[in-house]
Amino acid sequence: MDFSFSDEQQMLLDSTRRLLTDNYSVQQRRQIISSPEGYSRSIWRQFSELGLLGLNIPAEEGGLEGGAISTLLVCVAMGEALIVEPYMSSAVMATRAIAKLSSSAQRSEWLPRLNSGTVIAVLAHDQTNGAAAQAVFDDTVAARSQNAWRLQGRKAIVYHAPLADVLLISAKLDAASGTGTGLFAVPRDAPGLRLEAFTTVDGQRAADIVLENVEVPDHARIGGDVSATLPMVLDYGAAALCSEAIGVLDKLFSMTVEYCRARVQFGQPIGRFQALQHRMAEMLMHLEQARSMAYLAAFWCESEEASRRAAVLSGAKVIIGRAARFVGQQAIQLHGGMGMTDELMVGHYFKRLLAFEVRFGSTESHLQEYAARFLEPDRDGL
Amino acid sequence: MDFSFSDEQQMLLDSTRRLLTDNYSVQQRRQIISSPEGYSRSIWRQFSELGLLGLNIPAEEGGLEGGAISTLLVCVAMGEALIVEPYMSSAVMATRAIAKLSSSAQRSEWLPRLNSGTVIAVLAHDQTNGAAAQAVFDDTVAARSQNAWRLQGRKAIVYHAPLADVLLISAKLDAASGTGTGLFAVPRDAPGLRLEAFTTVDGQRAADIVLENVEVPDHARIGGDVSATLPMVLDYGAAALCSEAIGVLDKLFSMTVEYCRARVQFGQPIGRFQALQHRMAEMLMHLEQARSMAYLAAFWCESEEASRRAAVLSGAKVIIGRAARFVGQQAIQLHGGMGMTDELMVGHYFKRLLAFEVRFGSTESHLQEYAARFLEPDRDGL
Amino acid sequence: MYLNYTTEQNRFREQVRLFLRANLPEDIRDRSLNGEERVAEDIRRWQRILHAQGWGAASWPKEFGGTGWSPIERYLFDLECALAGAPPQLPFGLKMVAPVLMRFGNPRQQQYFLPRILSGEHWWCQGYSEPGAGSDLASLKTRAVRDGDYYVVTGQKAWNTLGQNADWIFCLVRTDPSAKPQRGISFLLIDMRAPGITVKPTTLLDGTQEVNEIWFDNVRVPVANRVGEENQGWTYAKYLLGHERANIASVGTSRRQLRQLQRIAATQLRHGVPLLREPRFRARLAQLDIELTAFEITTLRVIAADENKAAPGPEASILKIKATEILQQISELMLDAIGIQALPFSAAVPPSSVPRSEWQHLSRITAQYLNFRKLSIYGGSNEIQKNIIAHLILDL
Amino acid sequence: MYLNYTTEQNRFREQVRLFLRANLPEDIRDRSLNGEERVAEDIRRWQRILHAQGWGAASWPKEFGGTGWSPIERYLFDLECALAGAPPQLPFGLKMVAPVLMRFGNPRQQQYFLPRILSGEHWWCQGYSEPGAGSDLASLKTRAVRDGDYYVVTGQKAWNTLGQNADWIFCLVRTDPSAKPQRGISFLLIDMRAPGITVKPTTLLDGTQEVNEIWFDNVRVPVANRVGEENQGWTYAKYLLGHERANIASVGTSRRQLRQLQRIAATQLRHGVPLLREPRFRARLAQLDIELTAFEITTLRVIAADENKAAPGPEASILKIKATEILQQISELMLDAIGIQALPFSAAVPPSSVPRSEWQHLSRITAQYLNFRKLSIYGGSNEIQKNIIAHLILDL
Repeated sequence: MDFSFSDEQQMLLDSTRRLLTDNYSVQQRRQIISSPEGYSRSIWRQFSELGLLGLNIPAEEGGLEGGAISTLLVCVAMGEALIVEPYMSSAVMATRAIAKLSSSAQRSEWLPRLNSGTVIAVLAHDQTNGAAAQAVFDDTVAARSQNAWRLQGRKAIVYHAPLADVLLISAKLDAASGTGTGLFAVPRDAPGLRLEAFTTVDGQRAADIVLENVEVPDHARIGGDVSATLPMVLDYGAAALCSEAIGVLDKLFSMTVEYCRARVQFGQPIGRFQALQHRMAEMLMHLEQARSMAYLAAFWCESEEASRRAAVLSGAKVIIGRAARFVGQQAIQLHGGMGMTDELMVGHYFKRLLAFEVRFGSTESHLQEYAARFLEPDRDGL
Repeated sequence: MDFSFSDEQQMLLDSTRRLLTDNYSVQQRRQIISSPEGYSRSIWRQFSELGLLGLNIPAEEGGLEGGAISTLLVCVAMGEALIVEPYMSSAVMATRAIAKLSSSAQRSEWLPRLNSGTVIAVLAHDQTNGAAAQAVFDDTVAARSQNAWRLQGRKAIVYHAPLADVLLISAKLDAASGTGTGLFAVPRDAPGLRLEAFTTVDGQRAADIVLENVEVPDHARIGGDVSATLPMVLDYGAAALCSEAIGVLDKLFSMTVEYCRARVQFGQPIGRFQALQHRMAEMLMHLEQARSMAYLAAFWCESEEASRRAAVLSGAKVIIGRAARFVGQQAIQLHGGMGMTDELMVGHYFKRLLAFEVRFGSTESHLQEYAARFLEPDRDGL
Repeated sequence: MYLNYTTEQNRFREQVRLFLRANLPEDIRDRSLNGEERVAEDIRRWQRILHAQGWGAASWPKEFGGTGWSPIERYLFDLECALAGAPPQLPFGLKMVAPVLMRFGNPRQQQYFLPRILSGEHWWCQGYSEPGAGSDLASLKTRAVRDGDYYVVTGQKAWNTLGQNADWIFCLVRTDPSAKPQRGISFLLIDMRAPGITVKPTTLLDGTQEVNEIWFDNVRVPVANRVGEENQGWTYAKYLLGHERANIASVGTSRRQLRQLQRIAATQLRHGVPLLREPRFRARLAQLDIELTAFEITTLRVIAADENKAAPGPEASILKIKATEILQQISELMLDAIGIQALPFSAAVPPSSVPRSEWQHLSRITAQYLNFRKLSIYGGSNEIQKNIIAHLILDL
Repeated sequence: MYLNYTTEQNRFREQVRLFLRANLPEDIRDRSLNGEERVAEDIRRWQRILHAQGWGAASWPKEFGGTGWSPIERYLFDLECALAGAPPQLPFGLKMVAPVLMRFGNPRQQQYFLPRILSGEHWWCQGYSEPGAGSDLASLKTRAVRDGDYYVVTGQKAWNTLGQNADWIFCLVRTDPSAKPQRGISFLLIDMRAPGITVKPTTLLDGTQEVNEIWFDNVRVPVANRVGEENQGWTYAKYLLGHERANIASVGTSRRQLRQLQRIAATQLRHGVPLLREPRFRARLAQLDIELTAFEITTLRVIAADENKAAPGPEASILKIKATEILQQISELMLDAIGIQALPFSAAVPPSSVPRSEWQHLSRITAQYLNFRKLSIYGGSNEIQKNIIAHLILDL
């Protein structure tokens, strides 16, 4: 057991925080969100310069090869700053998918460009990962014909798809073409591919993807049958999302405590009122339990032990999901009317937590999943 | 809509309260519980003198014929005093069963003696009424032979059975003897009838009943097939139990508020601490919601509209059950160490509420029952 | 004790239903049932329709043009209006300033303002809270300095609901800065068109603009528009707040929302099974359904007990807390019901993942969840209500 | 960051397991697993067995006869003992008075008392709380008046756990009544056989007698039995309380109880289906299981962070609250699992409705639910812990 981070990891966290403190003020964030692109190319470039985009790229391919623990720390910082850039989508999930699943030719094709930030990639799998919720669409099919693949179907609510240069689309192979699931790198401007874009509740760009006879060459297929390997990438992403949520919770909690120290009513700071003090103590307890599970998720998300990995990730989604709801709601409540305004950041943090609760399987679906798999007499916990 | 009580009803409540205030002190109660009988014959006689034992006996049979609303008020007072006498078992349920279901000869045989307090009767049906929980035993059978009935089987956890002179035992008729359910008046000392007595968590006497070839004459059978009519008696009893719980909650809450006003720590009454004040505000809200449902249960428990009656009673068990748990636990907590002692009454009220939660179907079973029956789109509540 | 409505009450209820069926405009009803943002003109139109029927002010006594209905009748009227999807009438004129005018206003003020509130000609808004005085209202800073027959008002009000449409505002202002906080406050009626008033809408976290900040820069207010005595405004303010709390119960709105939630749960699937059949969801829904039934009785009990009182007692705080808890829990359960469909929030064209027919509907559920966070904050936060219960009911 | 136990830690764990398998007497284990009332002799026997192994005081440094184990090793030892059903060692000597003696006691006190605590020869109990001084310990009233080489102690202590078996008691007494409440307190070690001491057991709501009231009537205590300076007792008392909180985590006990709950839920039927398959019950159980897993990590994080500190920080308050919440929730879920079988509480012969084989077992579940209400009250109530968090961690 060791809960400390290496000096390198600590430096990575510090420099990420510094970058975001200097370049991602509330005002800058607001401008980025209302810009046509919906993200900042300049920040993205700086992520690249700091090596953050290569965190999930092997050293031999020019990356930092930080692994899950480093990714945890960086995502915490991203959550603290409430970024809308596609870090988790592109630099964590899509990059990891390519690094882990693709051929060496494909790696050479994509990884340097992902590392330099010249390409943004987004993984589009079924919305709802692993757990008991139902996928909105589950109808994407790939058919083989003349050294090419033809994709047909839809993908729901793909975060950052409108920002992507390339989409990694999972599809069931049709009977004539083989078995299992294929993963295909599809340029966003491929003929037949249409995005139905929207802004999410937490201020990010996303889209449904409609595929009508989209043709990609053979070499666009990444890996073989990814049915067994894709879940590892998704769990890695889920762990990263959990880490981001810890950053969000941390920040939201500390700004709430700060507000209660400063806000004076009835002649004293409202933080002197015992009922509010106890509320904040309860928020802290949620936060610390959530942090424990985020650590555990980061530690287990690379494991090949699928069943235990799934249990830890379900557990993390449950504990952090409950923390998200409680801390989020109480943060608004303790800010009073100010918490209801778009002007203060508290509402924005609140909405990011709301999105966390349903992404990658809802709290409830993970709870049921956990119960279904792991409740047997004489088991001794994880 | 009218929430007021008639002058007569108010007088009934007042005189019951006065009787118990004068004759049921904490010390007296303690003596009664540790006495061999487990109840006070003297109090029982006074109940009779006040007419309370005739509250559910028709006027033409010499009773007060108070009905559900009067019974509500009397049971509230009984709950306030936390009596262990079999008022609900004998004077409410068994008396009502006889008054509603039996022949005029049987009524003349039993009602005067119930009214005068010379006979105590207890209804023994399956433990768990109506709702989704499972009966512990469900195996009592009655067989007809030569102008007599022969009973065989068991009844679980029958409150006040050890105090009863006569037990009203429900039994399925065996195939040769007819169909449906019969109800039989069985003397407690009938050969073959054995009680396995115990003290309940809330300090009352109860027993499992074992019937081995117990023979009763034909005229001991009360009513015909009671499958349809017995639930009305049970629901009437459930409503009475709900009322008793309101009395328990009322008293427990007010003694907690009183304690917090008096107990000084850190130089002030602990009731000045905001966190505890808010807790008590929440307790009050539970209590008021519970009171509303007890009223509704009393109002509906005589209705022939079986489905709505069941819904109201399930609803009452759920709301009052939740109130029982919250108010009970918090009452102990706010009393601190003192709440843990047998010496203060708070623990005794707490245990009565604990018993309430599981009697006549648990909170959870009633919630599921309610959900199963009454959740259809476009229904407008009760 | 009799817990059914009487024949007369049922007849009254039927009369209200018939009226609503005949007179509630379909377009207004649909916007309201879809949970869309309130449209000012809808509120005005509906007030005119009610007024034409003689039902413009259910809670007023007959002498001022009210209905003279009993408390239970008023409850039934509110219930049926909410169930039918009528837009809520604005409380600021009808239920806040009007009771104050009736009790403390002079005849000229009553004769001028009350009929115009009733007809909907005057849209009123509230000038109580300030940036530094929310829960702690007595610390308000807006100053009113006497200058002949005028007060000159300077300061800032916050959390003003729908004031962008208002014709008049009632304000608490400090007329004696040297007195103790709760002394030295006066109650003024101010014309929103008076020079020196600036209204700036506040964008809320759901993107709507339903509250405003209002600046007063040397606004001249005739002394004739002061209600009651100078420096006695705190008395009137408290009287008003008592009335505000009592009007928040909103059993009808909760019942309608719960009905909508049941419909959503019947169509949302989990593993191919309607959510309404999923044991955990069912139980949460059932719990809320029962809670609301109990609350309906609790509300009626408080109404019945208040029948003979001038102003609602502290029991109104119980209603305020429970009403808002139930509404928030329903909105939370709705959010949980739609799952990931809560994510798409604004779009030029609805994405396919949210069926086109449900887009408006579902995207409003998330917005409403966000918006409803306010319920436990405004009208005296639920923490303040618990303080009131502890002090005034429990005597702690 | 590495969240598995190291090979060494796993080896240590295995060693503890083997020891427990070989040395924990079956009868003691069974009583403990059945949740029976604590038997004094079991506690004494088990302490002797541990002492023989050299493990009598896991948390003490080696110089005083402790194990010198690392915090993680101590955690694993506690975990395995609890899982195996070993009776908890008494904290009053080992984890309360001993740290105070090591830090503030003189060599004579250390040499006399510590070995006797270790061997189990001395059973210690606590004389902190009084009827009027529970949460507010500083308002204690028991007086100690100097008379030559003695203090003469008079007063009353309350909530003394298991003092009926004790040989010694450590007491906070007031030696300077004129000083401020937290000054003027001294820390005395008192022989329970001294004349003038009366112990009266308090019956609790579960029927047990695990706490006592203790009266001191002019009890003469040698000045040599004062720890540290006169009137400085508050410092030692706080030091002791810090140590107390840290020892309450009890992940092992919760895990064992949860395992037992799973077994109960597998056999209890609802509609013929094991409760373990009932969706609502399952989900509550799963929630607790996950909560405990998270808490295990939280506990280890605090232990690791405290490794280099003299006394546990205020984070111990987080552990105290969460540990007791989890234990109370498990006992609540057990109660819900047995349903009406919670009703029969005491009987000469078990009734048929509770299978004879389960009688002892099931009737203890209700008793434990009642008894566990204390968890959020004692050792500094959870409200006091939240105050500590607010003041010392959140700086509010």
